[in-house]
Amino acid sequence: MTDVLQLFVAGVSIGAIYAMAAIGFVLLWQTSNTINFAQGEFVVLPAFLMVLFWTVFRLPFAAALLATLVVSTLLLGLLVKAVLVERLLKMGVLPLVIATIGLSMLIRYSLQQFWTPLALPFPALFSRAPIRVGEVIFTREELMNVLFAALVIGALQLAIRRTKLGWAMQAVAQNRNLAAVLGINVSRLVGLTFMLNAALTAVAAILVAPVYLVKYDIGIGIGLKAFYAAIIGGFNQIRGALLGGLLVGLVETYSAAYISNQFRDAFALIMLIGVLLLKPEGLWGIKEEWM
Amino acid sequence: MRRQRILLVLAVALVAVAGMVLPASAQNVKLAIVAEITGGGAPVGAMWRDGVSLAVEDINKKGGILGRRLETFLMDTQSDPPTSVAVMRRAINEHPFAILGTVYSSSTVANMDIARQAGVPQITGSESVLITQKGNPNIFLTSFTQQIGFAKLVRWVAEDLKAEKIALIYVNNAFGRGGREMFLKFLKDRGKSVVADLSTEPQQADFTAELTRVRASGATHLMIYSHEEENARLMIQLRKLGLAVEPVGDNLCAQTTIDPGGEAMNGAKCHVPMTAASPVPSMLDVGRRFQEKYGRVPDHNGFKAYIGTHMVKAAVERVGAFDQAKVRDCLHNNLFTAAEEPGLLMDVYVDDKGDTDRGSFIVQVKNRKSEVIKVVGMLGGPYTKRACR
Amino acid sequence: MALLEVHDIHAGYGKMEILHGVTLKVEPGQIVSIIGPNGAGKSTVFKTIFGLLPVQQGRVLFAGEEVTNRSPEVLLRRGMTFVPQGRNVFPLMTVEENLLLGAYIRKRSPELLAEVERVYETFPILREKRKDRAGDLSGGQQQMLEMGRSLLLQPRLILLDEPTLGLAPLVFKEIFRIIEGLRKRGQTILMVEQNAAKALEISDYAYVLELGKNRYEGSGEAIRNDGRVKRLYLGR
Amino acid sequence: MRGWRALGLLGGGAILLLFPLFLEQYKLYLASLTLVYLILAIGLNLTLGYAGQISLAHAGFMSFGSYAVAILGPLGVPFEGGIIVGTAIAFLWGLVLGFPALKVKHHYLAMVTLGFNIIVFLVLRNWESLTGGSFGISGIGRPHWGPLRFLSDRAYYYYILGWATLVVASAYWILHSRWGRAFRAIRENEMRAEVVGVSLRNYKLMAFAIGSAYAGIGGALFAPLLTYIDPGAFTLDRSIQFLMMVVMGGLGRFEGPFIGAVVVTLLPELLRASEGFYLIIFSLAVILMMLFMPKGLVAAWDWMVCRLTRRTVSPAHPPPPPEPAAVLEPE
Amino acid sequence: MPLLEIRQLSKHFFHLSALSHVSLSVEPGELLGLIGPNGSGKTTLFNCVTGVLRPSRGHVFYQGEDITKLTADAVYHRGISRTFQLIQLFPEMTVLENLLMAAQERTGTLFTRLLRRDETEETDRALKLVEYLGLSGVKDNLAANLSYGQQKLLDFGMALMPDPQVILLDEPMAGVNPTMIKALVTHIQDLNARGYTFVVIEHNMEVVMSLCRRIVVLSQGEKIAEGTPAEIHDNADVMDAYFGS
Repeated sequence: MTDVLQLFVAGVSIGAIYAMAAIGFVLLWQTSNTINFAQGEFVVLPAFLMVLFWTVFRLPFAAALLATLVVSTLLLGLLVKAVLVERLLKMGVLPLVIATIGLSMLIRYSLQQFWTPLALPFPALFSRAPIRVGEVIFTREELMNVLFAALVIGALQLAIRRTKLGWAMQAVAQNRNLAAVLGINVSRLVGLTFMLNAALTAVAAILVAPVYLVKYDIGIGIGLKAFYAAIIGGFNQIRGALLGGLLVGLVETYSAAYISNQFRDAFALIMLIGVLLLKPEGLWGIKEEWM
Repeated sequence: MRRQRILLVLAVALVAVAGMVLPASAQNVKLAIVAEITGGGAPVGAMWRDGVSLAVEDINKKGGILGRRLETFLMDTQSDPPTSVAVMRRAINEHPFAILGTVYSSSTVANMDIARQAGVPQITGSESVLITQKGNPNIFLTSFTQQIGFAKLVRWVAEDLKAEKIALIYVNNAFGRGGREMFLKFLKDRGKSVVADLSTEPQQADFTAELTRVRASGATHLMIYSHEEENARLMIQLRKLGLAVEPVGDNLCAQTTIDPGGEAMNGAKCHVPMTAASPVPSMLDVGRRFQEKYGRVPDHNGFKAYIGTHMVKAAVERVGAFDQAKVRDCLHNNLFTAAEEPGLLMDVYVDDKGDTDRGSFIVQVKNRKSEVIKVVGMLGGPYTKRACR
Repeated sequence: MALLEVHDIHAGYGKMEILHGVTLKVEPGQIVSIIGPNGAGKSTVFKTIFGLLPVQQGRVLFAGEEVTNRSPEVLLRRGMTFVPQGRNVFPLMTVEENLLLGAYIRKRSPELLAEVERVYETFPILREKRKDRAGDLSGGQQQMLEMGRSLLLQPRLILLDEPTLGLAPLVFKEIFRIIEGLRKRGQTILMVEQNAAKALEISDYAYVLELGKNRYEGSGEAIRNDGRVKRLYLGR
Repeated sequence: MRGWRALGLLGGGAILLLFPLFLEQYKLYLASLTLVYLILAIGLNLTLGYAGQISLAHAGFMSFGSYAVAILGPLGVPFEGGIIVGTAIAFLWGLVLGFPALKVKHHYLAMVTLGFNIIVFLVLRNWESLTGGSFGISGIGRPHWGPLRFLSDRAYYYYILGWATLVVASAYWILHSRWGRAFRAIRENEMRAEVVGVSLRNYKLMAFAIGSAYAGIGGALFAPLLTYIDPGAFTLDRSIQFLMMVVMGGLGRFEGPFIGAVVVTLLPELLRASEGFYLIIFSLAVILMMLFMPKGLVAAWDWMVCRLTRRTVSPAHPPPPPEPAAVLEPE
Repeated sequence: MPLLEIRQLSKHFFHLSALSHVSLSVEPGELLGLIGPNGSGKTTLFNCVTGVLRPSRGHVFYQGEDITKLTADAVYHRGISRTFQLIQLFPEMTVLENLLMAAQERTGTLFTRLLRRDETEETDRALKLVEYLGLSGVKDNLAANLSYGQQKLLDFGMALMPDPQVILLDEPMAGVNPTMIKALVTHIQDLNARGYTFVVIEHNMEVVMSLCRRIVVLSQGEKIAEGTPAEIHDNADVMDAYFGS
């Protein structure tokens, strides 16, 4: 029983990270039908920026975080939207898919070439001293990861529900042409979504970095898992990203512990394929035929 | 217009032909570095490349080999076996005297026949037993194969640590599987087995599932055999869960694991073929200069590359000529001492399959540095020197 | 001065020109109807006026200013709204959210909330369903939602495209009752309506289009009683 | 026009036959590898370019061919037997995977096939008794016909060339039969195609399965080229590499895979002089190409052909007319 | 026995009912008009008959066979072809290829289609059609490059190409200039005289009234009238449906 709970803690905490990266996927898909194959690298680059500002330039944490947020929002949000997406969105899904694959390679190899191929340490933001509840051990770090992800997703959900901008985003996702008729500038909104995604991945990077360590190639794994999470949870709902992320984390952990280590990567995938075939809109998604 | 274009094409062709025909500087001896510069093996390849470069610099500073200077060129395998085959062929086109690399076993197995066909001696950083099992007379390891390394490691774990209940966590690829096979084999030779045998994925982030199974197994020692950053993540989580096991390993105590792992690494014990913290003064010196030059502490791959380059030098000098066939012969069944060639750092014996035997170290991580707690002698021997002229 | 003047516009979809010269005029406070058989290009007139289709030839003037080929956002800001035909709501958002999105270009202010209240008074059913998903409303309720949404901008002119399309007769009457109510408040409306007879009944003026061209025009009453118009619908 | 084509064909054939005689090992290997990748890219072009189904499982299908020859060779099965078995397995799995392909679309299909590729990798790695697990299989033999042995790199190049010719010819045949027209019809207007009697199910399944079968052939030829395979050779990365080949070459164009295979295989090698920077340059090139030549390099090829044959630039492939948005449907 | 019989056909899109309990039958050799105001469900009816949409309830019989659940390609093979209100072509194929495409699945099996490449018969037919429709000058042009009217004719030609028994025309005259309308009317009458059965959705009342001998009127997804042009013309319900009351 202890093990079951301990594994639950582990699954939820890793799942929270997947969920954080998955939200951006969902947002981009909703407002611009963009599938970002560089999402993993969108997490890695801010992690490196954070290392740069915090441990290399020795800025105070808050300043480093702010600088990271600003730079990644401009670089991964504004620039990517202006240069890549603006032009490619009109040409269908595939060119954009290939371009984002190219972008992921560009970020990955640039970090490796211009910085380091080695894993960089990243200071733990929260204490790793074990907290015991009965036999189950967890750390403040894990707790904060989960809380933070829940908080961010909750805040985002709230913002999307309550703010004008959030409504505009929903409106564009649900009926792009009608949104235009009501005076919503769709292109500007897509740009904002890209910036929001970049900010979110920057925040995710700060959670990811102490766990994954900062290395140029960790984005591949994170991006894939985030993708699974988004599809399993439901591509058209933000809460779906949370559900999907947690499910992927839990399935991975439990199946590795109780079924097979060797096939640990397969179980989340089998779940994904099952969901796609049986409930393509995702477990918490909404059928798109509405629209 | 058209005539101009034709002329242009002709000119380009001429230049190209000239470039091929004109010999490169005949004085220099070329060494090819074929390594994992990009892709998953990039950390390993970077160490390997820098180790060779440092060695070449040292050798050239002392007047080269037999009076000829060394120069190197680099080929990147992208950590991909088919690409490694391609670049190996390309390297051979440049007529190097010897090839240093590759480190990934799957690449080495795929590309070593090409070097063999070309008759260019190949010094590899790989440690898989697959490589020496093929009976390729052209391939030489600079470190132990897993066969010799794990024989020494298991001897230490069983005799010095007196470990009875050992759990094993390894990375499920050729590297980790090879280590696992050897670890289990030598334990079995001593009538022992592991209480838990757990595979992990490359780039895995969370190890709670494995660690809970280690805890359930009641192990007192945990053998960890994965890549550097996975080792570090695993150790961090092991400390977090407060598992009462003693972590042991091989590359577990490499500086490239310790740096990202931080405090969690303290207390880990390893059997390592070489270390920057070595009591051997020349090894310390190389470690220091490596760090000055490249800004990081060399791991075993850095040393392996440094020593491998000097193995070429030692053999050439013993032969007395740049003769690839003779150098190859000379490297087999032969002992080279650090007294004769300081760049070897330690005495090394190369057996008939190209595998090496050498002294090694038991280290423990203290304060984010590995400290040598014991020096281990060669596995076999005593060996004798053989003349090669 | 006329609120809206359309001079001889030509427009269509890519290669297919639908409007071959349409001219019309709307005076403030009027309800003006555009009628005509299927394929006359009635809805295309609206899309062209509202900047959703390019004007290839001709001019559009709104309140005396040239607005030919201006974007919907500009027209919205000048006080023209468009209620497209068919069901056009954001199905996953609540009724109230849908309403407020109608005033997307306006700041949120107490006045706006007061206007929302007024919309609820005009359409009590919307108040009842304010927290429901718009996608769960019936067709008539969705139509009311769309009309309510367009009112939130305090528009000088509403372009109303087939408000009763596909609605049951009872709902249909309700919608017309509401339109008449709006006129009493002085709202200017240009509408396209399938049910020509009913539309003409409440119209001050009407234009009859056929195959993308003006055919007849006159007061609602005159057009309603003009036998030629009926014959247009079912052939001669 | 016909004359030009025949001349081009003859010239190309002569070059492919003769130039290996002058190549050193490294270039010969690259030429062989390019041919193998060409076979794989033709397969993916059929699936993705013509039938419009994105597949990220191509490396997985390829592995069936590779492992079939690697496993069956030592058992005494002739090499061609291995190819046939591997190709058949790839074909059958292609059919199996083709069924979900009928149901799910776009990025969802990408995810299903990506998942399949990862699962194939895991099975290859973990089914140690059959595949040798992560140690892979080494010493893979090359084919021989009685006394005629294709052992040397040069001989094996000709062997691959033979198969590549067969694959190119069969693909040409398929695409110029009524199947090819049906594939294009499906891609251009799926609903209309169905209304003129095209069975979407049959054609899509076949496109998927045949594309996969070509991957099987390519894989079978790939294994002896390296003489060593391990599961690491069939990861998602390689599937993505094939995807880049077809898209960069030009989707749904017969010339596309030729251009794509050559560029994706050779460009990194050409850029290698820049040491560690070449992958950065390569990825930049990919992005720029998508931005300025989203129809693939085949567009540049068309331009060149037009210049050569002195035709004016033909309006061969204008962009499809934009779909009217939902609100904007004509009355 | 009617050639095509629709019994109690209904189609819902979530809350909206596009067709409810529509029944009608088409006799061999008939030229039936299908009219009704916008949104009355005419195109939906065509889509349900041809397998593009699956009806929610009810049945479609063709020559006594229940074809309700068949996919569009299977319906085609029974001998029903159609055109589209929003023209549906293969834009990057030539006019001739579009026509050949419309007939190629008619003969052979999946695998013989791979082998046999001889299409002289079809090509002859396509050339005749091209001539008949006055598209000879553009037969090698890509469909995307045709004028709107030419595209409309090509769409029509594609429906004729497989030599079907029933042809469903969805607004063939929409957006077509008067000269071409005359030509199209002549074509349809001519073909009908040769034994082809037509069902025509058309808004141009003059055309419908002069072309068809029997007309069915839909309004709000229901059938409200059926009869000769004269009957329909004087039917008050129809007038109400169109003009309102």
